[in-house]
Amino acid sequence: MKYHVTIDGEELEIELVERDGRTLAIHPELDDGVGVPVELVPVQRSGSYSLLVGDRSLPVVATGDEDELTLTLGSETWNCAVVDEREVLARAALGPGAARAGGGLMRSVMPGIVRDIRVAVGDTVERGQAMLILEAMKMENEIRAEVDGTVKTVHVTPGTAVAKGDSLITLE
Amino acid sequence: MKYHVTIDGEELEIELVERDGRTLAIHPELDDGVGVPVELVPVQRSGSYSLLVGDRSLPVVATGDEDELTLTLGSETWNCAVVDEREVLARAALGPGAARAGGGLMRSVMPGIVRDIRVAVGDTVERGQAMLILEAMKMENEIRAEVDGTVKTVHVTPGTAVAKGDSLITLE
Amino acid sequence: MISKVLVANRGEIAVRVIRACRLLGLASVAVFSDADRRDPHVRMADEAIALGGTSPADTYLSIEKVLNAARRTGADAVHPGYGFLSQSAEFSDACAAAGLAFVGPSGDTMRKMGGKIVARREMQSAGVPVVPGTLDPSEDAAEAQRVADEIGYPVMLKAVSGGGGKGIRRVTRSEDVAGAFERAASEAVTSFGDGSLYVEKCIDRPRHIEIQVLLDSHGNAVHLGERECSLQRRHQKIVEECPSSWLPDETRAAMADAAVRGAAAVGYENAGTVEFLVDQSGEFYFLEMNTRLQVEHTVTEMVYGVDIVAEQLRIAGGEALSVTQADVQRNGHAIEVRVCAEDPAHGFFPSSGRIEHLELPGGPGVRLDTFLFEGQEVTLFYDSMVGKLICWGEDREAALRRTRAALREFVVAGISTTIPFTLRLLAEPEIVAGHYDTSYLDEHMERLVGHGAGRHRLAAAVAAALVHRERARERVHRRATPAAARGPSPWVVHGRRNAMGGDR
Amino acid sequence: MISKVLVANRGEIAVRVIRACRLLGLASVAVFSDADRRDPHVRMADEAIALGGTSPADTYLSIEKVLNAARRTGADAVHPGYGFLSQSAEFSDACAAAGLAFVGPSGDTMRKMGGKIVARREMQSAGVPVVPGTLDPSEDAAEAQRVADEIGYPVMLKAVSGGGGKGIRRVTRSEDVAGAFERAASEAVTSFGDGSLYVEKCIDRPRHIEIQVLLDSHGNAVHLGERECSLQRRHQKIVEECPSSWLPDETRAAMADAAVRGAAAVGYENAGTVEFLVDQSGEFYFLEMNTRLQVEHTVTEMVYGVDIVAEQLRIAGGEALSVTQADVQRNGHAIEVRVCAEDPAHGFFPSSGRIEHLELPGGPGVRLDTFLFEGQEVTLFYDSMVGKLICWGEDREAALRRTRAALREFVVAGISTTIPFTLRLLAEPEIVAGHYDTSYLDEHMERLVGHGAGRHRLAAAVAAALVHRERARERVHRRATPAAARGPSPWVVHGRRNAMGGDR
Repeated sequence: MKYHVTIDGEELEIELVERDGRTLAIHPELDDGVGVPVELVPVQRSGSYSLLVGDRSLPVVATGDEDELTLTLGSETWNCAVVDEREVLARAALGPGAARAGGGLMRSVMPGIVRDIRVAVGDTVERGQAMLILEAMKMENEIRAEVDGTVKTVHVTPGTAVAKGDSLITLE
Repeated sequence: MKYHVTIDGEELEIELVERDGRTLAIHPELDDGVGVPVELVPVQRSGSYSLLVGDRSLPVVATGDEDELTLTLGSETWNCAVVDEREVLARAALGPGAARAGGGLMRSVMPGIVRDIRVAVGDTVERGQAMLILEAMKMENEIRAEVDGTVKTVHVTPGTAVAKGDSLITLE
Repeated sequence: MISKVLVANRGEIAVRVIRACRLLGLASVAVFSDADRRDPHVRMADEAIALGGTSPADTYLSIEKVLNAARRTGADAVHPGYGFLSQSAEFSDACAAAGLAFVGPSGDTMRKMGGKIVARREMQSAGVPVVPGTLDPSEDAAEAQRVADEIGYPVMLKAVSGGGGKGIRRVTRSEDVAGAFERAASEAVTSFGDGSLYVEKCIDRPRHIEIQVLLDSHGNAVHLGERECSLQRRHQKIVEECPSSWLPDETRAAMADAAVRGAAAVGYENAGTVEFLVDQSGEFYFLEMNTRLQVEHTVTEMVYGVDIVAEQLRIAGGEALSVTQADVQRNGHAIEVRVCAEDPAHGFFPSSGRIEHLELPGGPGVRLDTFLFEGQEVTLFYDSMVGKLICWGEDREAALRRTRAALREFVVAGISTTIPFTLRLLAEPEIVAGHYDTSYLDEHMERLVGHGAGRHRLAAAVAAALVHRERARERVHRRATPAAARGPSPWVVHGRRNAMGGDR
Repeated sequence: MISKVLVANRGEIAVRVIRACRLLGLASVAVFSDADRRDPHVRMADEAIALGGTSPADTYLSIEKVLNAARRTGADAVHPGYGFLSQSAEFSDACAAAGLAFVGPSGDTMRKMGGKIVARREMQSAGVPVVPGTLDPSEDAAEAQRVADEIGYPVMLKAVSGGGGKGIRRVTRSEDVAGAFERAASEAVTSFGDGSLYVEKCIDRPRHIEIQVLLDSHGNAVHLGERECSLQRRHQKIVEECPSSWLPDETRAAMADAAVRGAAAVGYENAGTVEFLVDQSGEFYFLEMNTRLQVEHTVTEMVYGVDIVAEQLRIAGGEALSVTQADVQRNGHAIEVRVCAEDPAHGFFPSSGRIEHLELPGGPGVRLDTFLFEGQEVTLFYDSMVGKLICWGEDREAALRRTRAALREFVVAGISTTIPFTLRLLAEPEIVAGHYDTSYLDEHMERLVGHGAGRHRLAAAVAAALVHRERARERVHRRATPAAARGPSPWVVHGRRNAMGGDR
């Protein structure tokens, strides 16, 4: 089975095959694409695993659901979107369309309280410009534009308590 | 509701009552029997709690099932058998009888392998006399008689692998 | 002598104080907000009192509630930790009035040394060099701008009652004073209940070096050398070390002398820290005095072998210091890393959530001061620091290597932390060489917040595919089987397989 | 110079060696039995090789399998830890023959010093005092009895290849020799593959005090003072401290001198420990030499600030010691507590099972060397020691207080451990005063294995009632509600309640 793993903005195709009761992982950068025996053993209910890739040993912690995993390996954390071949085919059958929305929508990366809004609908903003002040943990944090654009919608008002992932401002 | 807690061989009767949304524990040695507010808050899924008895704070870890709990408080571990009033009444309704068996039955307190048996059926043994050698963790451990008596049954033979709680020898 | 200490704080520092109480055989009382009911300081203390409420103002900042808890439990001393009421002269006075030993200086001393402006005057008159700047608070932005124009840019705007990097802004141009003043004052009101600010000249590329002092009521005064805290982000210390990687011996001696002299001049009693800026030429300037225990006291403890919190409790109980200046010997090197619930990849935004998985480092030279536990909900109510890792080595290189090794062992899943960021930071050649000043982090931040070398990226992708496969199989299995007939999950089976069989 | 170290061991000592590899920037290779696949040493090492099998003989004792793993991974050094192959001269030779640096002495040196009888002869000729006894192994019980009758009772029967308290018996009467011989020989065969025993005179109420030595290939030899290990149960060390609570300075100096002289006389290279019995008058007798790293090396590390495992790796790589005798200074006091999966209330029977809950101590002066994790299955395949707690203090009293405080923080649920027992032991007035010898534990065992003061008995009963009520309610709730409609369990609700709301 082939797995499409989107990690750090790049999509990698990993194939897992069973041979003689072991799992081999196939990818061009793994042993020249011949395949390497891999083993993932659950250690704790809380999502920790021991991973062997060939003889290499790595402690892994996986949180999140199976499609959107957060993996911690050797102190680095990666967000991985995973789909397998079957799921890709199933989605293709549903037709194209709702691929990935987003674009100019800025979401809150943490819960907090909106203290000040520095832009209004119709304003032109440059990448890096402060648009909003969000307070959390006793610090005031400036939320800056991630792209150049025009403010299309402001989803919050000063005093709004936002959760992680809530929409703040849409640019276009 | 009253709870009968057998702890360290002694039975204590603890009454828990709800008053103004709080739980009071009543026992003659707690605040002269007037009752003390108690609060048990779960901390971790693994069975750890924070207990307040009045203002006294104690970390508690509870393992086992609700009738036979193992409690760790302040580095001491206690085995507690608990029944509540309702259960006592229900059992009484079933009539007396199967109270507590046991007596001269010696069970293994750990898994291991029986290496040697020093007694035979019919032998008279004194309290403290070595009856059996059990090997575990590279050590040979002597299993000694807990009471004076006569060997009625030997449940194992040399080489038997026993689990914790398995019957070893019955005395009478 | 004291016998029961109320700890008017939370988090790792409350745990730290309870540990010192246990060392000295003193009983401890915890207080807690509704959000902290399950926290380690509550579970570790001998007694625990609910303050009721969750906001700092309703709980750890409420002098009335804290004193009521002390009265109710019969505590005879109060340790304020750091933050919260630790620098409140009013609280120190209120404890004294209630007959409680306050573990810190008197209200009068705090007013002299805690208020930054007054402290500057006091130190100047004790012959300690200070940073050029105003000797009066600026009431509004316009006045601050006038003063700043006079001193010359860049300048610092600082909260008179500030600390911990809050209520502080660097300003390089006259026209930016107004905006910076507003934000710093607003932060200062939120954090310290006092929005007044003062203006100070910026020292160019300084080192932040501080001297730990201990003074008892018997006239004994001891310094425990210096700590270097130049690795700062937004004036918030991130990594501290003892000794400094760079400080010349004569400067160290002169600074220690000035610190003890300054503290003695104002009749300071208990543990305190005198902070200095040291410029490239080795000139040092008094910055402020922290009239409380500091977060980074740990590195000094590792190197000097003195339990600073235990000394604080001894002093508060009227005992003499357990050590003299001749007793305290520097031994090796220690580094402290602050572990914060923040996401460096997103501007160090505070990260909240449940601790899904936790692994703590250990072994030789590794000390951990934390209150994290698996299943804990990290909230945004309080400071984002969730723990401190302190590593000792026979020299700076060994301490750095230990720290990096221990950071690799330290796994916190469920929230973002600064662990990976710090690991990259401590591998920077300039940091390893000890060539850095307070501007280092701001100048090199961009490189440090990325993913680094991405050594394990492919392995992470393989792991993701394997976890996906495992969970998909489990889901299918769960759907296909009624709950009662369902076998145990794979990890339980694996565990059982490992348990004792008779097949040895 | 070496670059990749295969760690031929498991448990806490494998973790310890991997940490030293990281400190020195060396790659590490773990090997593991089927039962240990999930253990920390496997997860921490850079590479890991399955040995296949579970019994020690099939895995960690298999020279062939271990060397194959080294070959496969390109390791250039092998650290044997303690136990298993660490004292096998054959293994040391095999490593050398395979071109691997063995982290320990050569096979020849081991044969001289590892075999207890030969070592006694070697030491005698180097002028080191030895315990009176046989200089040849006793082939059978009858011969041992004859020798013992000659020396006079009490005597010790000891395995020639023994260590760690196994294969050793004290015999007080001639008629008991046969039975004791049989059991000790059988244990020795199981544990060391060699059932030969020797006979030694019992020293009356001795202290067990040992000297740590380090010798490199450049002719440098350093001692790191002594460790006292007199708290023993069945000749198994339970608590160790550095320095000794009692040793006179002249005796210490004479013992250190004898240890270095003896080790140098046999051309010893790497870390080793020379064990002595010291009688009440201060006379000392060579007991045996441990030609490997010892469990209790940690207390020496805490007090002397030397990483002994890192020195071992340096020596094995042909480097010189990083310290000279003049460099190493004693600083404070350290105590090690061995935490064993044993049930003191049932004769210290090994306890196996799943670790249901785990809380680790921390803070100043606390070091933890363990491989425990929540969810781990503790099996009976290997040694029962699951971790070591080491605490430092500026003096013995502070170290003892820290140890007791840390033991109170150390919670292991699911198996029985020796933690409560050790806590009671370290509160004994005689132990606090430092008045004890190797007979202490046996003489006072009965008092120590009970429940102690039972301070929390009533609270435990209250907790039991509350847990019973909570679980009964949950059960009823679960029965009454279909799974999908069921609300979250109380602890989840509590957690959520603590998470961020907007109500700050």
